Amino acid sequence: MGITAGRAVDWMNRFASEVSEHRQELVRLDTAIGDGDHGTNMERGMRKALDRLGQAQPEDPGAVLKSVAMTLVSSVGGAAGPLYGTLFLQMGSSLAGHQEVELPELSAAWRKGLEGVQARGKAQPGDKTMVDALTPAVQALEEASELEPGLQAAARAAHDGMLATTPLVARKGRASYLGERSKDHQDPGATSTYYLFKSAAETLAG
Amino acid sequence: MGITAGRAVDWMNRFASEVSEHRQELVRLDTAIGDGDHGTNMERGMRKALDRLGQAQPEDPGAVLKSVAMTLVSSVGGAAGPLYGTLFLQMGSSLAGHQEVELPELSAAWRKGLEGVQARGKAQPGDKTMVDALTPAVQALEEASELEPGLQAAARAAHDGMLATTPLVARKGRASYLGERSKDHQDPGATSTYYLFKSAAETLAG
Amino acid sequence: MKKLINAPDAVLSDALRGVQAAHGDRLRVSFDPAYVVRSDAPVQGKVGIISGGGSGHEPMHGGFVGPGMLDGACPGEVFTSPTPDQMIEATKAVDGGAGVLHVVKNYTGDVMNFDMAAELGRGENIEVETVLTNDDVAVEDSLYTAGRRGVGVTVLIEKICGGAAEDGRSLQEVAELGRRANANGRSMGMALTPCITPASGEPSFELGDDEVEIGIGIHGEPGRFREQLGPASQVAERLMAPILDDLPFSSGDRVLAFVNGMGGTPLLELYVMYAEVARVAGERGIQLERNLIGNYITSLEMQGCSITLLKLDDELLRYWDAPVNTPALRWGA
Amino acid sequence: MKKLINAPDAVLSDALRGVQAAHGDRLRVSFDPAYVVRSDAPVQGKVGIISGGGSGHEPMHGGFVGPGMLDGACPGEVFTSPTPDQMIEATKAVDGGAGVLHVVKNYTGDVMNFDMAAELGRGENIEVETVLTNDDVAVEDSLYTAGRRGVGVTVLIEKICGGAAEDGRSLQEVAELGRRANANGRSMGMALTPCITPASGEPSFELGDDEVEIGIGIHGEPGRFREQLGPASQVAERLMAPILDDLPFSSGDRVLAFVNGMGGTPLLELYVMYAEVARVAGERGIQLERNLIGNYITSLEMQGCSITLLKLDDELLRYWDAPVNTPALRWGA
Ligand SMILES: Nc1ncnc2c1ncn2[C@@H]1O[C@H](COP(=O)(O)OP(=O)(O)O)[C@@H](O)[C@H]1O
Ligand SMILES: Nc1ncnc2c1ncn2[C@@H]1O[C@H](COP(=O)(O)OP(=O)(O)O)[C@@H](O)[C@H]1O
Ligand SMILES: [Mg+2]
Ligand SMILES: [Mg+2]
Ligand SMILES: [Mg+2]
Ligand SMILES: [Mg+2]
Repeated sequence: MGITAGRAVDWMNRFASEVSEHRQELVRLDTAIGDGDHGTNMERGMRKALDRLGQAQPEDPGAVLKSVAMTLVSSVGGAAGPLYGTLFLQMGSSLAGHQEVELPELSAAWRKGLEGVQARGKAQPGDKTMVDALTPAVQALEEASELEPGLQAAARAAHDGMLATTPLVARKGRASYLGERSKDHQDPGATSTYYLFKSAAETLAG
Repeated sequence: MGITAGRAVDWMNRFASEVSEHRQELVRLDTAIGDGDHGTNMERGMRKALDRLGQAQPEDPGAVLKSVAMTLVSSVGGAAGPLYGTLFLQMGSSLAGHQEVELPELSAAWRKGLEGVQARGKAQPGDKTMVDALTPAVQALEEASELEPGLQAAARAAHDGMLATTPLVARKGRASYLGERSKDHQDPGATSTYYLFKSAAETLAG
Repeated sequence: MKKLINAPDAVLSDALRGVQAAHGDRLRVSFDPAYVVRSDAPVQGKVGIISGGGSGHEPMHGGFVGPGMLDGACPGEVFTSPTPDQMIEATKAVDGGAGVLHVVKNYTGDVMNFDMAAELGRGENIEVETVLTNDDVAVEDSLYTAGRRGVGVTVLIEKICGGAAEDGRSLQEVAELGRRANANGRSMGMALTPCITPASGEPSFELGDDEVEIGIGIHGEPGRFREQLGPASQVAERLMAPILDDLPFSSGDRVLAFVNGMGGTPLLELYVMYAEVARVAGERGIQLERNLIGNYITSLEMQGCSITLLKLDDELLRYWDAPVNTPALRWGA
Repeated sequence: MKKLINAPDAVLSDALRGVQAAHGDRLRVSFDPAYVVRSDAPVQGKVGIISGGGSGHEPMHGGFVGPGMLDGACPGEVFTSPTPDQMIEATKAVDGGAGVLHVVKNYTGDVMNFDMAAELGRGENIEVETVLTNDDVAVEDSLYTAGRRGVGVTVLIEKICGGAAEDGRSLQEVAELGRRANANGRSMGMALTPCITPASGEPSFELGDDEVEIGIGIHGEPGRFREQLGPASQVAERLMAPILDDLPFSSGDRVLAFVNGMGGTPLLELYVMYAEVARVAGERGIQLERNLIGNYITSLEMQGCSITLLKLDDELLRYWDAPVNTPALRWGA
């Protein structure tokens, strides 16, 4: 059985919970090398996204992600609003028309999402951004042959990618203003991206 | 031998040193129930007063005090400027014409000075101001029959008057804004007035 | 203590150098004695208006010197009233033959120094009138105390009297107007943090992490009491209640509301406060006809605010609205 | 955290209520999406100008809405850029048929949100031009990074473009003028203290008792490095050197000097700083033709300042001097 709209909603619910639970952590990470709003912004956005999902009840997974995308774009602001908005918008478009989504469609959608994020933000891997968690995770999913282990591998890869941002000097986003001082801090956006993959692994398969 | 102009200058020198040495104490007392500038203001004023005395070299004690008065009025500001200015101005006028000053002239001058302070500031004893140190000290001097013990009695009385301000509720000056909260703090102006009498006892007699 | 200064005892003269460099086209700066007058002073036939007070309350008073407001200002050392010679020189510099008004905030030091200036200045043959401001309802008013402090209403009075003087009104009329504005104005302030004077280097009082000081003045002096910080709505009610009770203001009154920052509070928060002030006033049927929001009478870097309400009549309103052209307050010019 | 607010997530809407209550006669406030436009918007035939950015920088941008400056402003959450729908609605509200200029500070979030607004807004048939401000010399400029931040010059550009738009200049001309001003402007900032956002409740960085943070931006982010606090003269030299080297400014240049407070620094200290800025400029033969001193682009209650120098030409000067009538900047009107 593939991923239904209900599953997609579960995913978003779980992601919202993770963000909410780790709000302080995300704020703290963003205070160190940014402006301290990443946790608050993502929490506000995901709360509104769930509200809207509850009202609109989209019929397929693509529509779920598009609805979330639109809400994030219009309520998060900052860098994360357009980036997560673009990610979900591209994923949603890629999945359009599929009532149930299988691994190949899902990894294609993630790839589109990643491309969207990079088109929007111009970040390369190694720039110390969410791209550093996204890139290896999407790759892991593409290399998988089954959904459940694929999602788990993706979550692990996102986790590794997130940790790997710590020693980097930021070249994109607000942390880049710190130059060398951005070293030795984990990137907040890569951290929230890890929670997105973790939530996926816990909700989308099985 | 009575008090000469040179003695009066010694007195002012000593007073300036006392104020300077106790600047932080006066600031701290004024921070608690005022605006924290009493020590700084008195120090600035007395430094300038000494400068001016050095240049003008007044010929009698009255002229010394008048010179100090004028400098204090034009450089201290706040409440202390006019009050100490008036004190010294009245004392100076009272002593006008005397090359050497004996106890009777001195206590008369102090009385005039105290009256001037009260005319200027409208404070009564018990209002938690410099008047609380001045009043008993002047009285002690008036009751004395010799200069040296008289000045020492005056310094002791000023000291007691200063300590007695602690439990009082202020009714005049900035401390009065605190109402009941002005209790349990020693008045800064009464404290500097004690140093004035202490300096007198140490320089004017003997 | 961390401050953008060169040395504690150079703050006043350094700041005056800055004023001269920045506003030399419109202000004339004297360093000794220290005062600032508008560059075209004295304006012949116009009542001159000066004020003065300790430094650390900027933009008051120097920032209010210019056409339509003050002719001159005498800055003292930080939180220390200026001295009589500053006042005399400034008075002479702005006297255009129609007399000079002294706007004096009711503090012992300010009052005594201005008194001495008036005494010493009698020989100068300049007619001087004094308006004493004492709008702070945090302080009990009594014959046996120093009385209420002059705070926020001072700014409004300087503007209103300035407008009247520019309009050619006589010294008596300008003074009467100032006294009426003072009688119609009430203020109350609070602090979230203390301030630190350059000379002392120490906080003016200590406050707990969730405490506020209610009934503060503008010299970093402690207030009447402290309490838990509540939401802005509650702070506004706390400050408005004694103001509204004291005058009393009543339904239908037209009022100028002045939400003043103590220096370190973001403008964002002052607008939050203004929303609450407008709400409380609205609940009493009081119409906020005009407003002023910002840092105008400050206590160095103190965080907090004060609220001033001024009951308006047609004349007060007219002179409030009149053109003004100073570094800190400007409209219609 | 001690703030005059009702709740962290209500700050923006509460402050907007305050703006509406205070300036309802001259500004129109929309709460959802959040934006503020001048009450006579759209002005037919005039280029509309909007800007936007996170809240916490007040008076920027809402305080600059009015004749002669911005037609509209979009406030985001504190330190968070606003969203595309705010920008689209504000753009529509100020379009008088001559196109709309977006003044965008160069931050990843601001740029991306304004980009999305432009994309999504293409269907609206409104001609939009963008001026990106990036004057902060504390940040290295490189193709491979996010580039320099937009700071102090933004205020000056909004004023100058506003003057040109009021003068009937075309969208292209107004945009070109804005870009020229940006190319001619350089800034550098420093902090004595961090700030605390309502949402996080924690200081944005930690500083020792005698340390300052050099090269800060306006979002409470740490700067490039920290060092011992020296006298104001040294701080001014520290900030001026990279500014003067970067453009470079040279003897005989006519310059606008903007000494900006970060929100919590007393005006007294800003004037001390201005005296030093004037001295350093004078030593290089640079003429400070105009100045602006005060809290105009802030970081909540942060103590510190930034210096902006803008090289003037006749046209920039003319539009700087042109009348402006906004809550925070007003002259000639
Ligand atoms: N150009 C970019 N490309 C990809 N991700 C980026 C880019 N700029 C910033 N980010 C991500 O956004 C995160 C910060 O998001 P957030 O704090 O919400 O926005 P802001 O920086 O505007 O306050 C960073 O940790 C980083 O992962
Ligand atoms: N009306 C008054 N009469 C006599 N002494 C007064 C009066 N008001 C204030 N003082 C004295 O002045 C002292 C404060 O002086 P100072 O701190 O220099 O002035 P300010 O209060 O203006 O800052 C008080 O401690 C008190 O002793
Ligand atoms: Mg952030
Ligand atoms: Mg004092
Ligand atoms: Mg004082
Ligand atoms: Mg942000």
